[in-house]
Amino acid sequence: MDANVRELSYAQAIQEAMAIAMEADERVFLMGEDIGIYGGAFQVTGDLVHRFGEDRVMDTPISELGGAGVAIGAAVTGMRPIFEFQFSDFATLAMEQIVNQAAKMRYMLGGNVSVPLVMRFPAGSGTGAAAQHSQSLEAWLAHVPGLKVLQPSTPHDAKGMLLAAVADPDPVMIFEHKLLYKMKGPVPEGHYTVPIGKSETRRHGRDLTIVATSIMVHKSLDAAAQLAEEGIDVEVIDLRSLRPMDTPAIIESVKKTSRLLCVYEGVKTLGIGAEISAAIVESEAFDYLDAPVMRLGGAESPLPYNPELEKAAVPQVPDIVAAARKLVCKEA
Amino acid sequence: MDANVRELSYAQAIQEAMAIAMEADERVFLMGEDIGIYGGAFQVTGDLVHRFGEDRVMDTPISELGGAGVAIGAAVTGMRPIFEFQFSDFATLAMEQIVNQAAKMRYMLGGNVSVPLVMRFPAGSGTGAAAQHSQSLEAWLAHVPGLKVLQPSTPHDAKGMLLAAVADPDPVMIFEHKLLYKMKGPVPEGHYTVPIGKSETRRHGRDLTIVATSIMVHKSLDAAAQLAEEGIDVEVIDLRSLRPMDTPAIIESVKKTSRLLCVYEGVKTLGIGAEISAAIVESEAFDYLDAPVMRLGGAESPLPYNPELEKAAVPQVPDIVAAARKLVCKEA
Amino acid sequence: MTQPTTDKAAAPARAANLPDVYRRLSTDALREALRKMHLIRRFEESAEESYMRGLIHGTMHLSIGQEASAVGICAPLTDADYITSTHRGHGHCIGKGAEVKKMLAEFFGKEDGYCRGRGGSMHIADVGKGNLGANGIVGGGIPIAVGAALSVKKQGKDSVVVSFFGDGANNEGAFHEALNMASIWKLPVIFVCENNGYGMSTSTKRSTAVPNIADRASAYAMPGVIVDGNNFGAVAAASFEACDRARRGEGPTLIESKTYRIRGHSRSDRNRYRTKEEIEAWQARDPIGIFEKELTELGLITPDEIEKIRAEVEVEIAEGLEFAKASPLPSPSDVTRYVYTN
Amino acid sequence: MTQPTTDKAAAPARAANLPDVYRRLSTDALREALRKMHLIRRFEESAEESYMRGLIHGTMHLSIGQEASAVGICAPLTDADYITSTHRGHGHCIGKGAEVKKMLAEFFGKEDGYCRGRGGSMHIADVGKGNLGANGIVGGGIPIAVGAALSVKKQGKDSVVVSFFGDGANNEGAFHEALNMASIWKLPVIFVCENNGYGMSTSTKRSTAVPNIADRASAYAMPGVIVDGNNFGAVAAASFEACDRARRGEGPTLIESKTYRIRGHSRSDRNRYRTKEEIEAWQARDPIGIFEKELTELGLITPDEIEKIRAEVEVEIAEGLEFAKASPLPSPSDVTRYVYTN
Ligand SMILES: Cc1ncc(C[n+]2csc(CCOP(=O)(O)OP(=O)(O)O)c2C)c(N)n1
Ligand SMILES: Cc1ncc(C[n+]2csc(CCOP(=O)(O)OP(=O)(O)O)c2C)c(N)n1
Ligand SMILES: [Mg+2]
Ligand SMILES: [Mg+2]
Repeated sequence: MDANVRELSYAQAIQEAMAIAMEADERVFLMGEDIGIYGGAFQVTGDLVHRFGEDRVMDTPISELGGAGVAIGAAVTGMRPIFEFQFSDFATLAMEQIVNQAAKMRYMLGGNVSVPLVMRFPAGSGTGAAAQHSQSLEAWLAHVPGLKVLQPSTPHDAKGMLLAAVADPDPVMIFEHKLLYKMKGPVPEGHYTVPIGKSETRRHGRDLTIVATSIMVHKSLDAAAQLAEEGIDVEVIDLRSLRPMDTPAIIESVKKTSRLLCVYEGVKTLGIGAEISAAIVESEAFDYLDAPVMRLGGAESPLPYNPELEKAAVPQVPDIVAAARKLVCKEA
Repeated sequence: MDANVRELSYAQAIQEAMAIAMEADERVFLMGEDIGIYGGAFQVTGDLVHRFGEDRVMDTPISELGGAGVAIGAAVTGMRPIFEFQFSDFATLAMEQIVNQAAKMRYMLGGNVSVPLVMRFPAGSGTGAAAQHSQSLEAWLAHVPGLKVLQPSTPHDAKGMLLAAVADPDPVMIFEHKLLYKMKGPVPEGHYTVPIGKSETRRHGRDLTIVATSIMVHKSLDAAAQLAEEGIDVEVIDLRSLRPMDTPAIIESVKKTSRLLCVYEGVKTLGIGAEISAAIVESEAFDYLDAPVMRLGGAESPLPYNPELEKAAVPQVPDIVAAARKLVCKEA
Repeated sequence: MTQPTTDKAAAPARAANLPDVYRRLSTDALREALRKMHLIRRFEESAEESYMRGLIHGTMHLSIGQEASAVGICAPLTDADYITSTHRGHGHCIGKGAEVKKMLAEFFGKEDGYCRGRGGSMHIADVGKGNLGANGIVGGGIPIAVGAALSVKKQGKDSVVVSFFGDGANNEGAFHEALNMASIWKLPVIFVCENNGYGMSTSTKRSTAVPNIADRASAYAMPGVIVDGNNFGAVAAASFEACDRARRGEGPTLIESKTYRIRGHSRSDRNRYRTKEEIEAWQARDPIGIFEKELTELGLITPDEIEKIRAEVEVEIAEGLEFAKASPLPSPSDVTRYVYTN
Repeated sequence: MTQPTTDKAAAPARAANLPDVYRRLSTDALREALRKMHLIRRFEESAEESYMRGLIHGTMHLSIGQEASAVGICAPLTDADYITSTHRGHGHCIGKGAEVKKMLAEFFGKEDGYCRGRGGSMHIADVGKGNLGANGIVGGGIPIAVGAALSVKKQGKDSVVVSFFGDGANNEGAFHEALNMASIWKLPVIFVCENNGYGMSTSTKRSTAVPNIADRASAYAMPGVIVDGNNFGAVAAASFEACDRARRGEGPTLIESKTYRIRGHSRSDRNRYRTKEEIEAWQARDPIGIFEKELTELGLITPDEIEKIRAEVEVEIAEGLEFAKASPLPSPSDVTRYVYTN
């Protein structure tokens, strides 16, 4: 960290990244519902429309499928759109364009085009918005070759990964947890990138590796602090990039700790933790495991409205602490 | 098997199931593109329109999102629609209705409705239809609480599972591999059901458990026959039901064989094998594992058109044989 | 039970210059409509207050200013008819006959709520009265309504289905696909676009290629009717006509009800996209005031009777709040309950 | 490179009673159009033959009978203009200037194919000529075309974009959303619905609420033009007009080109949904025959010249097949190549 590092919120960091990208490259523009004068449902685009005008901060009609297709068409013909879904849940309307077109176009055309497209997905629960506005669908997209899928957990990474995504020639999908938008953290000024495909170890430890995504990184760090008091030394890896996934880093960590816990908010079954677990078990790290790989994921239910039910539907710090304890005791 | 068992193709078995369901219950009807006079893109509905009329074998416009919504609306108001997607790839257009509405309606409404809906998805590669007509997207839907997801591998199960699905009060998604449609097998006459949530052990063995889905069951059985000649005794479990998943049966098998290989056609990363692996590793079976759980899934690419590339993109018998050998040798 | 009373017999006894639609509704039914409009208004105001006091979480979308539209459309409907509603669905829910106490209990996240606290404002539903639910997905309810209408037709009932949606929803593919299917299959469904001028911050002028949503009806070969959505009588008249058409088996109608939401889009709206003058101009056309004036002028209600309605509504809301507060919370251990039927 | 020659100067020298559109195309350009129509026809016939001989796998959708539509629409286009195409896209591809040898190599699944054997018939594309690709998803290319038009506008180019699609596609939500956006943003895009009467087995009468697809243009405040899709001149005239409008910045046009596919929908079609009489009636209106007759009558071509075109086309196809056969197969180990750019 140098002198040019300020405290920004996660939303501000993303906004700054978009501004920098638009300043640097006039091919970059923003599309989405109510991202102009309204500033976006979560105020991520904020006042950018005043700075860059309506042509570069384009409000779209409520047409997610068509809007996604427009972004793809613009991307393959020389522009660099950044498309905001108002809620990631609405990506369900655009899966055709994202998965059949954006992800596959380069391949189907034998490498003759690239699709330099960035899509942003405000995701996750915790706002009382119930089942259709709280999903974590990143695992779907991480299942799709042709896409790159990111889940930054800090303002620093939110900015750096967005700038990496804009520079990337292929479609990059970024899942942003709504509860992180107001979280503050150090963010360097100016242009920098956080590499796609690299995890970050947020805490070093010897007894147990936790691989967490998005907001669960913070919950896992809280849990790790509690566990430290009990003498359990946890390593916390922030996965950050789901596709490609930084398997080597996790393998190294597990070789050291011999225990692995995956913590994620998406539905447990076939959520990202399933892949982490399977990939590690398949690797050389298997021989180092002293306990089963465990997963803490979202409940096998839609997200409920009632706040206590809603909390019960996703892993909380005490759940992580309990799981970690259980894992560490396994062998002892 | 009794006297009333005939050899039917997988497509015929499904057709018979639909006819039985429509005969028995006038609430049951079929919807889909070109399922009437055309008989369906894969001739699954065949001549049913002549038997039941256009009102019960309804051709829809090419409107997958709207069509799915219509089926849902009919289901919650007293009908029992069976909706055919012409190719499972087109479900990308209807994910909103399937995932936000059908899967969640009962929950969001506090249990005050049920959505007795069946959807059929012709899936998989091998027909040279390239990237947008060859996908295996069952893992997406298996990630969604509120849905039940089936993948029958034989004519017998295709009929029995469809009849179970029609009788089920909740939305049931059935993935049918296109290459299986012409496969023949014994099918009892009349009404019977194959329970949702139960796997079937297709071959018993001591050295290795293979859990396979859909067409991979047959490839795995072929591989098992080859391996038997080498003295490797393979157990082959046909998963059949992805959500709910028959984890207990797999655990029992792994306790016996100590080795697990998952074989599936969907993209390897976050495909159904990821869940099988993670669920087993998390279970008591972990302590019985003598080798890493391995997965053979689809390539990390869209499905290519060229037939040799297309074959290279999904597991083939020799791949299964090689993986099994490797696994069995691991410890020895 | 709210069955509309359509006593044609009683009508001639009333003023001869009665607007046509009034002849299809008894004086009691008209007063009931006014009561519902007041109930919606006060319901939303008190829900808003509870929200600000932290008793309700999440977000909510208020329909204050749109009450005539909801109640007018529901005027011809019985419990055997269905509706699908939207994120801005409180008015539709009450219009279709829901009890406010169960709605408030839902907003409070309680077990006695319509959705047992699982749905909240955005999924409020009263299936018993034929309300298949609000919807968090813009346009999401439109094809479902068409499916319900298909059911009705298949089952040989003479019910109708109303699909409420906003102007913003008319640019969703679901709108297009659903209207086309309803038309080719001549289904008994009424598409009601409550055009309040904006989809969130985006005016219809900026989002929609045609000046009126009803202009799109011709693309589906169905009548497209524009009504003053702040005038109960005008809305109800259009609804009766569309219902008659639907019940006669002649197929769907698209009604565009021009109205305005006085509040912001949701709790987080900073109201940057419209002027105070515009809001005030619409406030001056308050649907409740307009309806009260009309009923009074026609001699169908007295100021005292209006006062009585207001007072009753206050009691109903107050009792509803008590009920909601007293209702038990769901147990967190029940989080996966109601996912499947069995 | 196929740049249309629009020699207004040359026109007066030709017959004075020339149809208007012919004045915008030189005699050479008209002959080139005829050549392309022949090329499409023979290309598809020989692809079909190769398919039946097992040299091509998968499926294919032939546009035989629709050649005037593809070539007529492309008549005003240059390599700087874009198209998006459909599963029935061979004609569009050739119309936009593709080389048949690379198309055949693609169908044969070879490395020299336009898509290096990864795409096949359903994803045939010639990006260098502005063809952004056929599409396996009905309606999938329509929003992409709108995006390309947005690019063109943002980049200040005067290119236009043509989006081809079928009558069946007009009931997809993507159609609706795309046309609306193109209209509100006044983008230089031309929506070309090739209405061949059926989406697979489903007639437009059974699938679509309005008799003409062009009737839907009014829902997007754009011109809706119906042309005889089997008449090159009529199609080209509509295309010129729509291109002019687009280049003037006046926004999109919807052209409905009424035509017919003579072959089945795809290789698996048992043709149960239409009559022999219907097919024969359309065969009698063969677009190539109509165009040859017109050119001959106008004195713009002689029978010998037509024969020469046919012979050249035969050679081109034959050479193309040789090229395709000789081209190397992709290596199975390259299966994950071209997924990502780097
Ligand atoms: C598919 C989808 N896209 C976007 C949203 C976010 N959103 C909620 S309400 C709304 C505006 C809807 O406008 P309109 O249909 O006119 O209804 P109104 O709010 O004016 O009643 C938007 C964009 C959503 N809920 N669903
Ligand atoms: C989204 C989608 N739904 C269904 C299909 C299957 N399908 C392929 S072509 C076709 C018919 C298309 O009809 P139309 O748009 O009229 O084009 P045509 O085949 O007549 O040229 C159908 C249903 C598809 N490819 N994509
Ligand atoms: Mg609105
Ligand atoms: Mg067609």
